[in-house]
Amino acid sequence: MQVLYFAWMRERVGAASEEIDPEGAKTARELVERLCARDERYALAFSELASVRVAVDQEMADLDASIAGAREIAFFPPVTGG
Amino acid sequence: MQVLYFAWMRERVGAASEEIDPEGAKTARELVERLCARDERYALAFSELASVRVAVDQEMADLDASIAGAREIAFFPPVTGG
Amino acid sequence: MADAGGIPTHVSVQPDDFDIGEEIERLARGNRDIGAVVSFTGLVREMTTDGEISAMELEHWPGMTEKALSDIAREATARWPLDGVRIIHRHGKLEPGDKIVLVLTASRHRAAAFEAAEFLMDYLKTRAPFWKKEHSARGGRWVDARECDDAAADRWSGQD
Amino acid sequence: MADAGGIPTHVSVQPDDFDIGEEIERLARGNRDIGAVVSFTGLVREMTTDGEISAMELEHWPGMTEKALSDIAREATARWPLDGVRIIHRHGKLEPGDKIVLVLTASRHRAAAFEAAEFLMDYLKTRAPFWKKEHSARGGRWVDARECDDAAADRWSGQD
Repeated sequence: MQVLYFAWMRERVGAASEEIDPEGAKTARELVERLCARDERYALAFSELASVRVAVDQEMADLDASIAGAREIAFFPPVTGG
Repeated sequence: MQVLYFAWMRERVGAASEEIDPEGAKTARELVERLCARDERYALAFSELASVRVAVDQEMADLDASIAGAREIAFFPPVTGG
Repeated sequence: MADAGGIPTHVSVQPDDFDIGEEIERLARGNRDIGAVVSFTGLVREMTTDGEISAMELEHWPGMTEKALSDIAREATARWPLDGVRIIHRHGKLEPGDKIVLVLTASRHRAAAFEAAEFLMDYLKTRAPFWKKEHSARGGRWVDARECDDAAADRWSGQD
Repeated sequence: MADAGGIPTHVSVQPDDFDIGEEIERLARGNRDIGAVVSFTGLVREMTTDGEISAMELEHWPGMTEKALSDIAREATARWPLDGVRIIHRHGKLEPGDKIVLVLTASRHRAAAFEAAEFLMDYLKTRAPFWKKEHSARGGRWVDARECDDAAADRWSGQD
């Protein structure tokens, strides 16, 4: 699945998007756990997990929402536009 | 004293301003009474007295406020700007 | 350009049209602490409760109107943390679609800019010496003051 | 130009600056029933809580941002009797004094235009996928979301 990162999460991961094998992760939270185990960059990007926002196929979702069948998961900090 | 009229009051009186002898009127209400007795035009202009606004020397005032020593009395309907 | 406690306030009563974009640029220019500018533009509506109008005439009280607008602007700067206020009110004969009034408020914060602009409009509607006459096929008709405008202005009097 | 129940709504996400006056004229043109246009312009402030900045970078989510802005605009037209909505949000690198965002609302009545513009700004601040990074002598710093913006957006959720 395609995973997107924005703002300081993008900077910490070092990529705006990447193709990720979810390795059987059923929720966004499980996906985050697998990523953090994989590389220090992810551990740094997700260190403030309480403030991380998730969108599954461009719909806002909860960290514990299912990601089964999703094509795109986006992770980002709270928005600061306007 | 100088008396000013605006909007439909100006049209009914037939003048935007005029020099008026207050004939001893002590309040705006007494001035109105003297004017109405003087000519039908004034009776028509002041027929909706409850909605007439008064300014004495460019300060909003009550019909029963004193006009002693005033140089200018303005009569006008409720404003409708903006 | 008047100065209300150091805050640039500028009021105009004029027959001529105005350029909203230019007015906003002018208000914000030179002060890079302004984060928010709110504008209100009032336009002549073709359809009124009494049918279609062909023109609107705006009478005002020369010599008094600018003072009233300045008082209203000063009151806004005293109530909200503003960095600038601009009021333009036209008089004379206008046509449907023409601009009547412009109110601009500049502030660091959007809530102050919004509230002050609403306040200014509510007070303009009830305190500035302007009177509107609508012209239609049936002749001229002075616009009645609306009670809901009084109610809107009253909501500010309990504050502070 | 999208159409929300017959009401012209138009959103843009662009790096380029915009002309506020022209946008207002365009929104009001051709509809002589519009009596009120409210605009909100957001500008880059030089002074922030962390000191003076030299530039601001606005990141967004291409492909998602316009959809989010259209959703927000549609929600406003469903809540208030509007005759038009226009949103422009810039992205890329901006400098102090530059415009960031423009929200326009047109209506017959001023209260609807004011409320809808405030609503749109509150929702833009909390729901549109933009992220600000401030650049100063000390380097770059991502702007934190403000809790008062969330509180401002929340005030609309009890209504209607």
